[in-house]
Amino acid sequence: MFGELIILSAVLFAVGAVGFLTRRNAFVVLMSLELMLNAANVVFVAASKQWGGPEGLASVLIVIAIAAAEAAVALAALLALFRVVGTEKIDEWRALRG
Amino acid sequence: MKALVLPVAAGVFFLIAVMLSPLFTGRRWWVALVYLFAAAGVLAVMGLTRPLAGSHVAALRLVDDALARIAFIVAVAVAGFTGLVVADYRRANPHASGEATALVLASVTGALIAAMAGDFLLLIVGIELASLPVYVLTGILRNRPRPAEGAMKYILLGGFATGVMVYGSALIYAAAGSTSMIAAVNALHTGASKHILIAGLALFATGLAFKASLAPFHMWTPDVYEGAPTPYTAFMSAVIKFVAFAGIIRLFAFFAFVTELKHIIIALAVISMVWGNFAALVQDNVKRMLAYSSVAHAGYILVPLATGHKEGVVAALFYLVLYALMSAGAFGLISYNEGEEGKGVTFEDLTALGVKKPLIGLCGVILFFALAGVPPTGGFMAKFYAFKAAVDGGLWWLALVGIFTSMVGAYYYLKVIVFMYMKKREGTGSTGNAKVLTVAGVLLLSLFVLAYGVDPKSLLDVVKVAAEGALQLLY
Amino acid sequence: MIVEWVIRALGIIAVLSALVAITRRNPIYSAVFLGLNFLCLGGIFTFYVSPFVGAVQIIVYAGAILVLFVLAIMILNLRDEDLGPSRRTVVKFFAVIAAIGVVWLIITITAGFVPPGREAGTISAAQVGRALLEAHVVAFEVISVLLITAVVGAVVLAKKRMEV
Amino acid sequence: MEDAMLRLILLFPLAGFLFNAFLGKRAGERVVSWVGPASIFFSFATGVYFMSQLAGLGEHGYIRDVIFTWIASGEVSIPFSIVFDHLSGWMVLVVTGVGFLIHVYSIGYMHGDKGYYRYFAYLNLFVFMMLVLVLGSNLLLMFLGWEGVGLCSYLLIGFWFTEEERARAGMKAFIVNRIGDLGFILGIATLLWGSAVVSHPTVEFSQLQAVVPRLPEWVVLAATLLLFVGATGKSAQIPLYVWLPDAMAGPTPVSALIHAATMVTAGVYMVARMNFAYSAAPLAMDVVAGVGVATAFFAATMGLVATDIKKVLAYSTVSQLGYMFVGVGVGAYAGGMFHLTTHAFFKALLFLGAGSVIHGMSGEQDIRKMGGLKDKMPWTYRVFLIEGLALAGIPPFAGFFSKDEILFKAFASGHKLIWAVGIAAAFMTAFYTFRLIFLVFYNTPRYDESVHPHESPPVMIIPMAILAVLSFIGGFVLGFPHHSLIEAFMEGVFRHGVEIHGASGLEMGLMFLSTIVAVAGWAVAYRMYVVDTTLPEKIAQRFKAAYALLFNRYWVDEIYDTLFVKTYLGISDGIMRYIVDDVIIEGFLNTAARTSLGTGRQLRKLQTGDVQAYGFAMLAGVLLVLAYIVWRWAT
Repeated sequence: MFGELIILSAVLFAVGAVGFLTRRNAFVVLMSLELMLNAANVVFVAASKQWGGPEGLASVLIVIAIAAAEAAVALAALLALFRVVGTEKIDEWRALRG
Repeated sequence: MKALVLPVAAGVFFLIAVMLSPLFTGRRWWVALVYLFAAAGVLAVMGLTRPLAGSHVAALRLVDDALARIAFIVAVAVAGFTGLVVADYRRANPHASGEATALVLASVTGALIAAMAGDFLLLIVGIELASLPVYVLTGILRNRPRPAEGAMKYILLGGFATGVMVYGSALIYAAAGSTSMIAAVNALHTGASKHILIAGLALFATGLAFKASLAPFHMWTPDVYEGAPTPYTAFMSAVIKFVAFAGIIRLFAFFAFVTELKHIIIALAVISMVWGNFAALVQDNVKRMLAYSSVAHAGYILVPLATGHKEGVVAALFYLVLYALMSAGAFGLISYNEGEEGKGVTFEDLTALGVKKPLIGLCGVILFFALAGVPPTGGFMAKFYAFKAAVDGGLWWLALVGIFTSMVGAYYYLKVIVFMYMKKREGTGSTGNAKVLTVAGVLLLSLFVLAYGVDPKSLLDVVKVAAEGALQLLY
Repeated sequence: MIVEWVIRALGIIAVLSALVAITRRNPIYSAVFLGLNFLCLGGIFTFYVSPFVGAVQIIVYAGAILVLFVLAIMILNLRDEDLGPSRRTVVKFFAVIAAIGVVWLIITITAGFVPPGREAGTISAAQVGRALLEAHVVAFEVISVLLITAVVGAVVLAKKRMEV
Repeated sequence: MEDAMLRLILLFPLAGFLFNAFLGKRAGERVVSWVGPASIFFSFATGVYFMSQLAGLGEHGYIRDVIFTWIASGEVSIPFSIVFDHLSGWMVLVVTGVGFLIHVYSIGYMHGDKGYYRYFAYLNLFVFMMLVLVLGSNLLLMFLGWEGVGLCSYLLIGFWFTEEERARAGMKAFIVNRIGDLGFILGIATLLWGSAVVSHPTVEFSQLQAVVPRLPEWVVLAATLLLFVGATGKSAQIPLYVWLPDAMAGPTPVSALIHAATMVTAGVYMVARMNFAYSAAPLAMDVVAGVGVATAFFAATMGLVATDIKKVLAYSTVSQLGYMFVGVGVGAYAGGMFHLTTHAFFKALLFLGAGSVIHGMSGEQDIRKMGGLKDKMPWTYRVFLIEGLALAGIPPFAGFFSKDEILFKAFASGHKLIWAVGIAAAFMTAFYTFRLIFLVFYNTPRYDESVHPHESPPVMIIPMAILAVLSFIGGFVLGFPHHSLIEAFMEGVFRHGVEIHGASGLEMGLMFLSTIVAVAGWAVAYRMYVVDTTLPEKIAQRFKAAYALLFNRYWVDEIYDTLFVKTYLGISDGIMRYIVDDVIIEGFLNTAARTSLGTGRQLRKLQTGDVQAYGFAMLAGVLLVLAYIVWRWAT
């Protein structure tokens, strides 16, 4: 079971990475980031059971909190940027380059 | 419990600043005073606790050693400097400076936590607390396109790096049964799950490499450095890099067991030095140039670390402290010349600055010669120790790459000075109003950079203790 | 035995819903499927080792973070024609290749490895709480600072008028 | 002998710098005019005091002052200490003595300038750095001063930056010097590494002296050659000479200080200081002498055609530095130092004189637009004449003795070819020197009527007069053949020097030959630039019959000019400009620059501004790291 869960986490991480790299909509890109963090949580949970200790589960809670904090700031920044440039499409943000 | 004194002190001052700062937003001097008050208070608390040689691991997975203290002092000092520069900067660029003060101090708190972390998850939390306010500070001029875009890019890529780091720490947990560094070392000794642990460490180091702007994880750097308001660029270029490298130095203790990781470090160092220096050659915007130079300097700092010796750690720490001073000072100087956000930051805009403002000109000469690594500045000493450590560790060719690329780098640093002393055409930067606080801050940093070049031993003795402590933790 | 198959089923649904989430053109659909993904993961956590963590996963992720996303999407009020074409196929191709690489590498590295500890049955909320306040107490405290910072930061960035 | 007072030599100029930089603006021009020169004068006086102390210590005596431990890392411990011995003491007197006079001269030259205090601050700092270079007891400290003088020279040249053109000259100087510095650093590294192998790592001169004989010959050769690369950069030798003629943009007193008396001689001083190492590597010595004589020759040919008064002096400096390298390269270290000293006198004077001319001509620098200034600026003319005679090598002026000493030593040590080329260069030196003097001071004025030449104030004339006296007597007092004071003085330092003895008759013969050559140079110049321009018309008017003859004579000159001078100059100019300058310097530098910039532009294209492209780079990095781990451990 442990091995299968690791595979699940790897696949989720990879799906998150693909979403992060290919989607133009910034909201979906941010969701992909959440997917990647969740993939790590799966590893924490699986390993926590095998080790027979609750530390990994406590780690999950902390990771969730980090994800929440990041999501809040990211969405606020996205709103601010949207107000200025009028688009949420990632590849149209090209004021900074070179 | 003694290990808690520092974070608690930092937290208390953070909270005080949060509560007080909106009261003082109206006046320029108050902003600077809040920063200085916080800095002085934290440093005073630090003075009350005995300075530590060696390394003390508390039950709370906190490490109180000289490395943590140096990181904290640098972070506090740079924050104070930022306060001075911001106080002048916000006249032409009004922004929520009360909140900004709170955010800077929160970032300093995060830097301390990260530097004291004896646990991978705690290290992530600390770095996150150091970075999150910087994301916001980048975009704090939120109705201008470049800062807003820079913030968003920083958040997206920073989130990606956090994801990789968290995944790495999850693998470490799976292999070691705990995220504490001690447990990880013990697991390395027993060796059953060594490669998983190494993979976890490597992923973790990748995230740190992102924060330290090491190529190829550096690509956010120029965009974010250019987009962010210049005083906050000064802050992040010094503090975030310092924290990331403090983390790398903590991880460094593992390399004693895993010497093969050396190759990854060498590769990162070479790519960073080459990419950073060559890309900086063709920039017109000084902030972007300094961003690429920041990448190159990250490479130089990695050079001595690749040896795996204690001397390497000493040299890297020495370099790191000086880089924090030089870089913050250089961005402060750009901020001096900047009017409204983004106006006055190209090479052309610096024309005749040194002629018109001799004191700033002198600072510029010191800082940019230091960045270029020309004696008698501290930048030369930093490069000297770094490359010497590499040669002593048998990596003479890596030192040669460093020397050659720093020759390339000398070109664009000198370009700044040449423009600063060129007459005739008028600079477009707004130097009309006197920016007394900025000048004072930049001058102070320049003098430190110069003093450490003339007398490097005073700093070297300190970082030696720090390096010993950091390595002692896990052996 | 049954539990294992339930977990497998949930895992498959989680992967599928993640795939759907990152391929929808409308971000609202993405959010919905992401919610499904979180629910599945919460289920896995619950059945595998800890109902408490599973509940937190569902409450915080599906209940709070996703709602935040949906709220933000609603505020911007994106219409369908704003969604535009997606990335070029080449980009997608390389991304998928890279992703397969990541999966393959992680599986190769972890192949055959099982942590050598004592396998636990169910871990109670009390145990998790104790771990949080013993092993991770500093992180736990710092998280509170992190969250307050995030609130300050989000307000600074998103509030309509505040140029002091 | 230890003496903590020795640091006063350094502290005076440093204090002067600090005062002028931070209080100078408020203190005003009068105070700065006192503080600037006085700080150098006190330094000079301290030097004289220690010189008298040194006299009581015997020929191997020295005075040492360890100020603090500068670098301590592992085994290496490098003190910040200064040593005053016969060699460095001599240099201190030259640097501070000539430096002081130039400071005094600057009071008049810079009068009323807005950046007056800044100028003196830089000047003081420059002298401080030069003294660090000279007095430093180890190579690293020397390098510190080496870079420090470079830094100050950019500041001082930059003082006058008005156009991008001049800024570019500063860049060129910087890049060329960085190449030299790379050699210097690698040379230091080689010695550090070599000494670590045979005993313990050190760069102290006194310890290296013991270490060098135990090193393998190729290590010494590599180290000395690398250090010499540094010297070619700083002392403007082939192929790194190109920066000096371009760096004439600064104020003229700056040129006098930096490009005549002090900074450019650092390379010669370094070779003299490291004489124990060079003597142990004969091939390196030959390279030094060869490069020196080639530079002396080609730079002299460039001097023949230059029309800018300061450019003439610049090429002349490069050429004279070549002579000094010939001196140290054939083992006549004292001879090299002798020429360094006399050159410091007369070349500083030449620059100051040129400055006086430019000052009087309201900034005009083209010698074709001067002429007839003899009556307008009598004092300037007199000192210019003395220094010209000294530079041209006409006895009994200083340049004659020192240059002849070097040529004689080259001949006597068997370097006959070097001697021959040196003699040819000496001829050209005399020629272009008098060409300059005739064009500037003789004949009818060729400048516009709007220009009113005037004599310079006494504060500028007096330092020039002192230097003129030194240029006159310096030669035979210090280095009278066979009774050379300077050689005896430095004997203790140069015990590794090659003992060169030649017959007295031979020396006399060579001296006579040199004199003839110098006089010939004068005669040719006189004929071409004085006789031909005035006589033809007068004679043509009085004797119409003789006109044809005269015309023919003129014609002969034309043929001579076309066939010999121009062709020859064309060839040498071609060699210099197209091969050395264009191919080696420009070609190499430009290719390097183009490649670098091209690389930079390619990298810049990668920075598309697209976040996801950046994400790809990161993911690629993660993948490679993981793949490495799989390859290394998991298979």
